[in-house]
Amino acid sequence: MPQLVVSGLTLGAVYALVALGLLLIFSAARVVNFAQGQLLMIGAYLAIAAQVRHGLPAWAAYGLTLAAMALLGVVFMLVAWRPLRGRPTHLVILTTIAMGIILENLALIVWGPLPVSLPAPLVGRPWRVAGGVITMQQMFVMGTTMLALVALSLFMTRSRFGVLMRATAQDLDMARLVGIRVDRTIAAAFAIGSGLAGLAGLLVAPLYLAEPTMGGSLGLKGFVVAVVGGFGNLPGAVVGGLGLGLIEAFAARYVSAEYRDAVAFIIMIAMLCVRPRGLFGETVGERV
Amino acid sequence: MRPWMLIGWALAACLPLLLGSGYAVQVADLALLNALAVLGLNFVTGYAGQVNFGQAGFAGIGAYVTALGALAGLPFWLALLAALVVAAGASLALGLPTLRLRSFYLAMATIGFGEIVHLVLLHWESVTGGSSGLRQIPPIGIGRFVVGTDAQAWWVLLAVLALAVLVAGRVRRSWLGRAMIATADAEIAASLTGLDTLRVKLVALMLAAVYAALSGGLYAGYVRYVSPDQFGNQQAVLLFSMLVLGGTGSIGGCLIGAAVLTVLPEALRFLHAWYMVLYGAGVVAIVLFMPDGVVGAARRLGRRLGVG
Amino acid sequence: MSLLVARGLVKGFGGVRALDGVDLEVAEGSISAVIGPNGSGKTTLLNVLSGAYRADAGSIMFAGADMAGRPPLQFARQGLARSFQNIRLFTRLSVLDNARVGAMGGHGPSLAAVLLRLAAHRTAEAMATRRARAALDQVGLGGLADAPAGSLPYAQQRLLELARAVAGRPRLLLLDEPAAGMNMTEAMALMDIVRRLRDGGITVLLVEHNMRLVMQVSDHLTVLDFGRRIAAGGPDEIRRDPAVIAAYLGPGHGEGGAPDA
Amino acid sequence: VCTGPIRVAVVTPTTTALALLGIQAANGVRFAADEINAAGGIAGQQVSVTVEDTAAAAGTALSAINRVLEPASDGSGPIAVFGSPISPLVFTQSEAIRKAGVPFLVTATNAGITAQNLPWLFRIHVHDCQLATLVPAYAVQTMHLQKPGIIVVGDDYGLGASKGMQATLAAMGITPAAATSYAPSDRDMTAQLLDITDKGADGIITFGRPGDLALVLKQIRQLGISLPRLGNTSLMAPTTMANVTDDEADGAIGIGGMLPQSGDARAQAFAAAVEAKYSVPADNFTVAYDDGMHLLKEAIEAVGCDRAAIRDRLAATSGWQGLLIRYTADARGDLAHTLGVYRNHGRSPQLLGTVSEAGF
Amino acid sequence: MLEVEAISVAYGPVRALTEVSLRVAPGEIVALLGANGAGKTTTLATISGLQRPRAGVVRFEGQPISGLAVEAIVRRGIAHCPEGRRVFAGLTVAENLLAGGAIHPARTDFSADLARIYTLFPRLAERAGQHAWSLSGGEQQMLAVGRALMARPRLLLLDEPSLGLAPLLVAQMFAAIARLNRESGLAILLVEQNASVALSVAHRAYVLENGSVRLSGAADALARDERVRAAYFGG
Ligand SMILES: Nc1ncnc2c1ncn2[C@@H]1O[C@H](COP(=O)(O)OP(=O)(O)OP(=O)(O)O)[C@@H](O)[C@H]1O
Ligand SMILES: Nc1ncnc2c1ncn2[C@@H]1O[C@H](COP(=O)(O)OP(=O)(O)OP(=O)(O)O)[C@@H](O)[C@H]1O
Ligand SMILES: [Mg+2]
Ligand SMILES: [Mg+2]
Repeated sequence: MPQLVVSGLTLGAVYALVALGLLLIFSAARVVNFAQGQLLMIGAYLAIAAQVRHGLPAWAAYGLTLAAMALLGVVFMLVAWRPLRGRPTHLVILTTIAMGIILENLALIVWGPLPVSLPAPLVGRPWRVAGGVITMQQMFVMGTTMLALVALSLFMTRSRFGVLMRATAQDLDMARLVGIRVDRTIAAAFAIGSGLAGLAGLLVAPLYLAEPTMGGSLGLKGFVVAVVGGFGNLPGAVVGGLGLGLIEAFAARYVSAEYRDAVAFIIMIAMLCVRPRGLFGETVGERV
Repeated sequence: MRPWMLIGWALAACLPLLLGSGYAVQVADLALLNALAVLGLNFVTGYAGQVNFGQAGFAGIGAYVTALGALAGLPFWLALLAALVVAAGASLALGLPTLRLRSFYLAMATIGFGEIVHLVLLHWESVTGGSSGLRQIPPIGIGRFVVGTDAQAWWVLLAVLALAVLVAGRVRRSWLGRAMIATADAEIAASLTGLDTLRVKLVALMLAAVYAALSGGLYAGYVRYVSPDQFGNQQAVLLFSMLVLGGTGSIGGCLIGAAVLTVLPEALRFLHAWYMVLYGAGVVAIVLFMPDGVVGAARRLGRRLGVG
Repeated sequence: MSLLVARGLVKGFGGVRALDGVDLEVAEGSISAVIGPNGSGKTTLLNVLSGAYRADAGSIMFAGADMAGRPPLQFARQGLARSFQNIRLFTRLSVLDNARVGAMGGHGPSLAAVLLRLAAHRTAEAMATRRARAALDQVGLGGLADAPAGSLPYAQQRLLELARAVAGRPRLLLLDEPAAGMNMTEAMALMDIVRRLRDGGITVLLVEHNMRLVMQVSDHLTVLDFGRRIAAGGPDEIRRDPAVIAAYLGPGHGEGGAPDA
Repeated sequence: VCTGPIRVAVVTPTTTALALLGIQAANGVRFAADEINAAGGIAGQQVSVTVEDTAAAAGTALSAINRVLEPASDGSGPIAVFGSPISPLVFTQSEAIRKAGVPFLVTATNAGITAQNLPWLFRIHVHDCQLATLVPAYAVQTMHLQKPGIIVVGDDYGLGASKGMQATLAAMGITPAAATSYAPSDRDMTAQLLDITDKGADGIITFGRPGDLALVLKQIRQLGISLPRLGNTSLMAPTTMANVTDDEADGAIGIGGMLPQSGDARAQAFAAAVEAKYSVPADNFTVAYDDGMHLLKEAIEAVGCDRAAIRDRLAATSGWQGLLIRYTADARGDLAHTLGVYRNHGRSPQLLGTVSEAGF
Repeated sequence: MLEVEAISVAYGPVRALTEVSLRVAPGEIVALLGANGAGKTTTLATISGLQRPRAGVVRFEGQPISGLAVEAIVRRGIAHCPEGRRVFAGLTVAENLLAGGAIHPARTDFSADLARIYTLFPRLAERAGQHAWSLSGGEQQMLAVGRALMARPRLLLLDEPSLGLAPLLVAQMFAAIARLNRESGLAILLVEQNASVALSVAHRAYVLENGSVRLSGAADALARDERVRAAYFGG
């Protein structure tokens, strides 16, 4: 039991981080980035390349990865969003899916199909609490997620930049009319969102190995979490993420490992029927 | 029907004679099957504006019910008919609770549906044969006639597609088609004209499911083997891409989108490992340079030629 | 005869009480108006009366039926149609098709009839087209039937909303600021249309800030302020009502919607 | 008699989540072909290998097989086709092979593959049914497990094996403590492992691919479980070894297709050469395809380029010595009947011995 | 300060403006009148950079600005309050106003600006924490104008600011416009359907018809013009 909680929360924290990145990009650019999972994968590989192949110390490898991911976010925005701005969302969605395909296969070409791992940055004896074991890395994952959540929430609600970012998302042309440099704002959002995906990649690589295809299911779960939490709600994403992680762990154990994902999806659909805008979704307005 | 359309259908009927080779005809057959599913998707996504990533799931239901029916000894067409009914039922089960949802929430619910179908196909082994699927499915046929070659399959599938296009056109030009588009464009206004928008969306989803099941059922009889991997999320995304690429809301666009995205990966095969990268890049390029799909681009070109 | 009788309507949003016990009667065959300061609850009232919002309390009798709590499409099927303050057209449909959606309402034939082109389908389509064209002619959009609705300029989009509402042959038509964005000459032309609709048997309830127009066209006015009815009566009565002048019209308002040049 | 270069095709996933398997397979054929060509080809003709990607989807697999079966401009089709290690993909392609009449050498491990009554199809790798009998037998007879827990990857490969092993155990009067699986994309198997230990298992039998078995090994240690571990040879595959610690790997026993890394000097040289050439280690499948190519060469040299003759020749294979095992064709078209038993010492697998299917 | 010289604008094949020229001097209120579809909104959109002219040039304080990005034009001192309000629906009233000051340095203290706007439109103060989508039509209109003022522009482009406002508020709005103009010398280019009010506050006016300037002159002269009265005053 306690062990299930630990592993559920760890995986849940990763889902939450993916969802946070997704939400950040969404909150400025109004697009769901279906390549978020693939960005995570790239982050994991970059860290491995820096630390394992080129022997950089962990902190340097991590810093370098996050910086590179932020840059990649900007490139991503220039290629997949910028030329499409103002176009219907489903086009942007399709573009991000295609970008995901590109990233995944580039990774396959560059890094090959072998699963590889990243040494855990913190080594130490695992903790034993209430009959469960928590490794340092698991604590690191959960702690980092919480930190990221707090920092992002403050950033989005307290800073002026957060307000401008949300204004940009609401109405791009109007944002330009009040003088917001929308390209920079959205580039920043993509940089942070991609950085968050990279962070998630760094955190999972020591736990779960990196493979070119690792992003697909993590990205999808991040999307589930964003929806369950209520799109646009950061704490909702974290609660949703941890919740999904727990549900999956318990479903795998007590319902059926085969139908673990099915249980997660059924609960999600049932929940959406009761709360059509997610757990914490605001009734985003439509006036008649 | 306009003359150029007639010419198009006539050319299509001659295609196997022009292509000659088995491989090319077989790719063309798969394109027809995809086109059927995309045409269905167009009702619910193109017209009624409801995102649906569950289309591959409906195709899977259609394929498995057809396969099981035919393996159990039903005539192929009867098994196919049963598949359409089951898929229609599944669409109601999915649609009733979820069609009230909006945009991303609906997208997620339909992705979930697709995943659930996939998992059931994979794990309900005693019925579906699990991941090794169902083999030696009786071929497409009616009465004495049985489809034997890829070219025969092409003619049968083309006839089915033509019927599907006819039905799609009739729906589009009727109050139902208008109601679907009205629901997508301004749901509140539509319901205040007295339209039961939930029902309209349900009908659209049901048509989508029936088309998908038709595509899946024919696939089962054509390939004569079904396995869950053909009906996963990747396929759902592919079908969605075909719709967008061709031009959402346009029947011709569905056909073109299905053709392009079935043939493009094949045409890029010579690039080996790079072909998936190029494929992704191709989709991005098409979206960037033909935002309203191939059909929209053609229309714009036509206008320019007409004007200039 | 009152076509519509609402009693004690209440609608709150969080802390805001947009409607706070509003009574309203609309006589059959009349043009009535609801006026009031911005944010006084006029649009909310129309939303409640058309079923788009559900009232927290109060009753609505429309054409003899108790409508409170019913979904919008039942209001429509009972013979109610409306236009919107923020235009909501079916932008991908042609002008004619917008009106045809209005004309057909919820009475479309079955899927089988559509697919097989049965008589039911053909007569329904013919009827819808006839009514839609008539409605377009009534508002003066007859010439634009094939244009995509999304491409019309603002004022014509408003007219199309009107046509769509009228095409369903409603008994009661609710109009929310139909003349917004029109100049006086255009607004006057619109009011001629509204009058003709009334003469054709449609009862009209409108919300409008253009006083010159409202006073000319309405038989009866209801004035809201902070979600309450502060006055009701004929145009002359209202124009002189001190409470209305203080809350809404402002001093110096005889005829026009604004100080005259 | 053969005219012109000898065309051989490989249809296998080289993209998607199954890319590693497919690439390791294709490497075997390519490596052997290069070796053969360097030594003068087959009957004086050079071998040309085309690799077609099937992705992980049936539709793509179908197009891929039809494409390779397409006659070239000179009218000649491939002499033989190597199919993939993935059973559903091979099933999808079987009808096309039947129509075209081309020898089809596969490693897909689903037992049903060779039960299709398809005379053109040969399997050059051991299959689930053999493992499903031998692994539980080893668990019970050699390791003396009475109540093993089973955890497998939830795809055709793992689930098929799980079903077979449960049947074998049942025949020996043993019910497993638990039989669970994880989705191929799952990264957290703790729930399943806990299920097994909670139900009082005295050992863990696992079946999976290298990437995920590394995780299983890791998580077993993370959870502090110290039960004996037995499974397929993915437990000692180089990919697995690269991603676990000595402690996590040590003591696990694997049975299955044989690995070149722990074979004799020749096999080790092969493993080193393949890894140096393709930067991807050779595994049991690489060996099988390499053997398959050499077997094909000998068949062609013996009977020429007539496909039916090649087929008949392959069907008559008996005691042909490959890199690690001998191949003998049975009536269904299965050629491999010998499995290796390995045990990890730290991260280096050691061959304990081989076991053969009854009758071989 | 603003010179629009012979601009022509088209939407695809649709010609919206043909060689429109107009001028706004510092401290001046200029009204732009015209029937529906005459091209008023297009003219403002071209000035603020949302539309590119096919021909002609827009100059602001002597510098050509047509061709600059929208963001850059705002930063030169032109604020545009567009047709249809366009409030940021998911932001609160206060956040909308904050966004209006986007061009000012990050550390700017907006409290004085906010106070000024709340005195201009007290209803906004009452609704400060409410999401903009839930405001009534008129409240949204106030917010849109308030937001434009937050940029502290030197030239304000107003597209139908009285749309949906109650008579009392129309009067207040125009009084406010006149006061802003008088007290801080703010130049205003005003598009307004309510021709009589517009001409009562404007110094000069232009009348557009089918994308071309048909009439122009002093506001009071135009207000007396028979053609103008027939077309825009409702007879
Ligand atoms: N969905 C909602 N959520 C929260 N508040 C709302 C909502 N709808 C309306 N309100 C508030 O209720 C009040 C009445 O709004 P309503 O739209 O009915 O006013 P109105 O009389 O139509 O005004 P106007 O003339 O400006 O259009 C307003 O203060 C508005 O902010
Ligand atoms: N996005 C667009 N696409 C195509 N045509 C357009 C577009 N916007 C405006 N037009 C056309 O350009 C012309 C001028 O439109 P504009 O909106 O500038 O007029 P306006 O004077 O502001 O009218 P209104 O009083 O209705 O606001 C009209 O004929 C209109 O139909
Ligand atoms: Mg209102
Ligand atoms: Mg305008």
